[in-house]
Amino acid sequence: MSGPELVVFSLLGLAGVGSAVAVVSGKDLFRSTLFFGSFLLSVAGLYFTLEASFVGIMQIFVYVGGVVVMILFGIMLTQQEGARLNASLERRLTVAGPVALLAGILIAAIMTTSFKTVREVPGVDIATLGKLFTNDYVLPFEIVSVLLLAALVGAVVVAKEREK
Amino acid sequence: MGLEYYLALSAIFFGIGLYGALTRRNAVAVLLSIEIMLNGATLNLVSFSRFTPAKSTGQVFTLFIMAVAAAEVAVGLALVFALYRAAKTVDVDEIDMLRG
Amino acid sequence: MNVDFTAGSLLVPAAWGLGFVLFSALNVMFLVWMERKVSADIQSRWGPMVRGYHGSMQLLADMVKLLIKEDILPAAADKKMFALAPFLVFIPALLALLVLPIGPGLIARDMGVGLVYYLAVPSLASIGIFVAGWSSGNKYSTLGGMRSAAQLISYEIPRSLSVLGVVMLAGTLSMMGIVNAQKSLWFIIPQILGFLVYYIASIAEVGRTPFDLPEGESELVNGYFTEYSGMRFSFFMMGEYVALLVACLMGAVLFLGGWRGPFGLLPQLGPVWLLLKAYALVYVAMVVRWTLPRYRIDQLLEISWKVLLPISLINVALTAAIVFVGGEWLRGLLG
Amino acid sequence: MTYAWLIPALPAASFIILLFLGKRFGKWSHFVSVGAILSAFAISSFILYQVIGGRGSEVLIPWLSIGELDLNVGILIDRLTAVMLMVVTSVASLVQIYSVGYMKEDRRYHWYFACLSLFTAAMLMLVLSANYVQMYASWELVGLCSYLLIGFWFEKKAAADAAKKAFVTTRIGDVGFLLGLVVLYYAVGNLDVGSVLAARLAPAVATAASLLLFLGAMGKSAQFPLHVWLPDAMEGPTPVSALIHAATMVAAGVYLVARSYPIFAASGVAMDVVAGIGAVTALMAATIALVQRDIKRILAYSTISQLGLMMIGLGVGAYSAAVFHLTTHAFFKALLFLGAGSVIHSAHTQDIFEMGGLAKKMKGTAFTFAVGGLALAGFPGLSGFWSKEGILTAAFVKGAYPVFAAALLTSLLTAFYVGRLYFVVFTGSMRKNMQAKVHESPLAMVAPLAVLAFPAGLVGLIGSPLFGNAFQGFLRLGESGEHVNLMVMGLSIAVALAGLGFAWIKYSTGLLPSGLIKTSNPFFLLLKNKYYLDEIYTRGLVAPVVGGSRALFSFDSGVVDGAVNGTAWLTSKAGDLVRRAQRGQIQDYGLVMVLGIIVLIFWMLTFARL
Repeated sequence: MSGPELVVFSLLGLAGVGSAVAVVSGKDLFRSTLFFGSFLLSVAGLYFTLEASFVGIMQIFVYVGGVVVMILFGIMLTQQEGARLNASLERRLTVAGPVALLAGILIAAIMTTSFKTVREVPGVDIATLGKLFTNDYVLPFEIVSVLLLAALVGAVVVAKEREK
Repeated sequence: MGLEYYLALSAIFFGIGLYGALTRRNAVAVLLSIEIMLNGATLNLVSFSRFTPAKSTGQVFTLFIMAVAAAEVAVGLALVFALYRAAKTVDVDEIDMLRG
Repeated sequence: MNVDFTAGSLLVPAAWGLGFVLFSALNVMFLVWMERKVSADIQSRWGPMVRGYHGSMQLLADMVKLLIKEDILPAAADKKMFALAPFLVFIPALLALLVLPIGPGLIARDMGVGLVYYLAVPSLASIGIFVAGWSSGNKYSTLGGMRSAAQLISYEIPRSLSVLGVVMLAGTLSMMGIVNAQKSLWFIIPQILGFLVYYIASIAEVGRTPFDLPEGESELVNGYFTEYSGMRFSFFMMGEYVALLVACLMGAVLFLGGWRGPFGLLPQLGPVWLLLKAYALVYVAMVVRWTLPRYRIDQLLEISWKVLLPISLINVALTAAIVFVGGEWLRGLLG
Repeated sequence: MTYAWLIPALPAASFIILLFLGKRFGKWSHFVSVGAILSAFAISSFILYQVIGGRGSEVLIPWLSIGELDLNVGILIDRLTAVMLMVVTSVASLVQIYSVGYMKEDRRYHWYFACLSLFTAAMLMLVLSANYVQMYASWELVGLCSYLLIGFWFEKKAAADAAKKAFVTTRIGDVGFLLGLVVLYYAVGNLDVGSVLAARLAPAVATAASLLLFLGAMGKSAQFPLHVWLPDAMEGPTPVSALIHAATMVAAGVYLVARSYPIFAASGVAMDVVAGIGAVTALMAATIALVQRDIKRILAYSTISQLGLMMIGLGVGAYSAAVFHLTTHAFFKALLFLGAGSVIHSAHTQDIFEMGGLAKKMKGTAFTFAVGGLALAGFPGLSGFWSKEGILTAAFVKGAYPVFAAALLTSLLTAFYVGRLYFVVFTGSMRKNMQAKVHESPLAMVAPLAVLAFPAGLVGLIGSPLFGNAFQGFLRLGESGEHVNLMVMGLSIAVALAGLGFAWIKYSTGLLPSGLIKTSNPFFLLLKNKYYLDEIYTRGLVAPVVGGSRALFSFDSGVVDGAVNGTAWLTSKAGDLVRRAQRGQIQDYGLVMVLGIIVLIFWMLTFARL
């Protein structure tokens, strides 16, 4: 990574990590969700630095524009006064230890592994992606579309108020 | 050498999300944390697609994961609504109807 | 990604950013004045006439008034969020200008996924609206915010689908590419259905009458910005007008040939043509606003799901059929 | 004669019908059961007619095959069967008719008739059995029915206890029966009645088998020392007592010995044991009967005593005389019991010394009771006289003088206690409190008495020398019975008259001072307490068994249950412990998963380095 790239990566990474920490530790759910939005935008930025602009755009389109708004709806509709958001300090510490250990192991493993990397894989254009979707991955593509339909119907059925 | 940085970052994201999923008491907050974990994973995939010859499969899968995540959030939120109606709370500590 | 932190390369984006801000500020001023005049015309009255020629300086006076007004912070408000919300509404609209092709080769950033960018970024305003409604600590505001978000989400779908036909005909997502593809035929002709859906959905997304439910005065006092006053209020105003302008500019780019004059006339006037086309669309929107009554929420959602969505799907299917059957002929036609 | 299966089938069908529909029939239930038993009676009569005509049959149907053991079921009809069928069906018919009046007020009316039908059916099946296993099954069924009927009024503790006592006591005999069957099976290889009786058994085997079978007979026929259940069985309804004593239950034991007579005859020891037990039983029961105050108990002991006489007859080889006595006894004992029932029904007491002078109000009952009593006492000319005569003669001729003496003494005592019973109950002055309530019983009760009086009085004639011992000749296929021994007959007449006369003097004339025998007399007390047999059983058998059971129970509840409960406790505690991990909190599971993943990664890094 060249210097400027490293700067951009560090800024986006710091923004992402900071947002993520805010998401999982904040006392206010609404703000957590907004921080989740900024986390997603940071990740989208990382996608752009990875020359995956379509994925980055979709990240904004689907995640920020769709999922976050949907979650905001969820918060609005299930909001409770004075509900505690966090587990007890004891529990948080209990969880933090193993999770930090796991992340540490992962990072150590990543850093000590030498990957067979190829520099400068040219960014794929959308046409190539589209061809992949409609040729190599047409079956998963169709399955995902069925899944989305099922989720649509299922969500409506589950969330619908039972008529007495 | 950039791949390791991205992978390490995704591992950190994953860990943060995991921590949140295990400590948050609100069902929606748990959902958020799980999404963070998912993003860690997808970042991983996209990084590999950028730095390894397996061309753009990672991006394709990231897009699949996004679609699945959107479906997951929709269904998850529907469940949260149903839960809220049934239990009048979304506190996962208080929702222990499965308790033996 | 090629990042370049040299002084020259940093200057260009800075210049673009400044240009966008100035451009939108000027246009907002003009649009507000225009709106007042159009409404007055429709209602058979004069409108502002005192300040400047035919009241053209009225908005400056209004600005001064808003700036010196007290900035009220509601006691129940979440102060940081309350302050943040206007920017969250204003900035996405502004960011959309990033992919606007102004003239041949004249574009801030010609992304390969430009069209998707345009579809994705302005919709982030819904989060700002949500934040504004929620942070006000007022149930009318919250309800207004939720309504607005629901409206935005539901109209995003037909809007996104409506431009698919354009993409199919142009064969690219790049905005520049789309303009280039309309060299000989504006897409409004083969994509009349898509255009209508896009236009209606855009008006709804911007939240203008007859789709201005989120701020319906008679039901929700003034929607999500009830509690806002002074400068913060003016930001919402600006955000709304910028969004309207951007929607119309993009409509012109996508369906009316962008900066191209009719029949290839006066190509030197590229940006002027674009602005003229956009203002034509804005004028229609204003006439619609002052002519039609407001819809009910159920009618609003019904129009989205039961009218616009099927139409846009039919449009996609028709376009796909045309492209599939007459690909050669079409390519010849489009040059 | 294949239709003979109808004889047990009809009452059995009646039982099933009443079992399921009895509640609906209610007070009309008896039509089903009486109809069934009368039909069975008619068929039995026809079969008797055919058997007299010289026909017999044995039908065997393979039933089941267990290894080497092939079991058949079937119907065996010979002369003994025909006679028994007549006795059972006729007595059962009359008892059932009588019950219609006697049980009228009972709220389990239909259930009573259902049990009675089943009882009769079981007895008929027993009599008709062509296979010992089949017979054993019927035998057990008879035991079950006696349990149900003796304990019919199970609300009364005494009735429930008596039922249990009868059941348990007879079970002791049943075990003997079963073991006897095992011995027979090993000796013969087959348990069909025909082939078992035809087999030539080694003397030792015959002795073992017959003694074991006799153990069963002792239980059912209330022979000493297994007789203790019978007096207690008086807790059942009186018609049931009549049925048990006359035709069904107790007759089963005698029938078993009579049916298996060839086996017994093959073993001198067995015959001596049978005769000896019979003598002891007869004498013991007669002496106890002398001092009893309860009308039904007196009759019960007389039954035991008479059964003892029958065993004597069988033991001394007077097979036909014994069966003859069984027949005559069935009639007059049924008559006596039904008469006693009639008395109890109207006097509402069972203590004879609370009665007196009942003959004035209950002429029919008194007369028929007198007939039955005289027959039992061996009054010359009546049926009991002739049948007892045959047994006495056989004993004397055979030279079994101790047995003969015991039988003769029994006859004397019998005549005395019968006289005592009759005179105390029916003659003399009536108690004040009795006068108002005593009345003659309804026709449904008196009519069977009247009907029964004829066979009770006269059935003996067919076996008397006057008719050439036709009955004995019929049973023994033409061979006539013992020749008349005038000396025995004279002795018999003398003891009967002496006993009756002494009773008359003692209880009717008042010539003897009333305090002649002190009630504190040890011999009197011994008799009154039935030789303390119940107490001996209680102390000697029941107490150790109960004590041992208690010890075993405490071992069971302490050690065995303790181990089981300990296991359960341990399991539940372990469950509590494990349950902590199963809190229903997904986040906890997630944490455990994280730990598991860490462990897995370490494992892979250390041992499975890729």
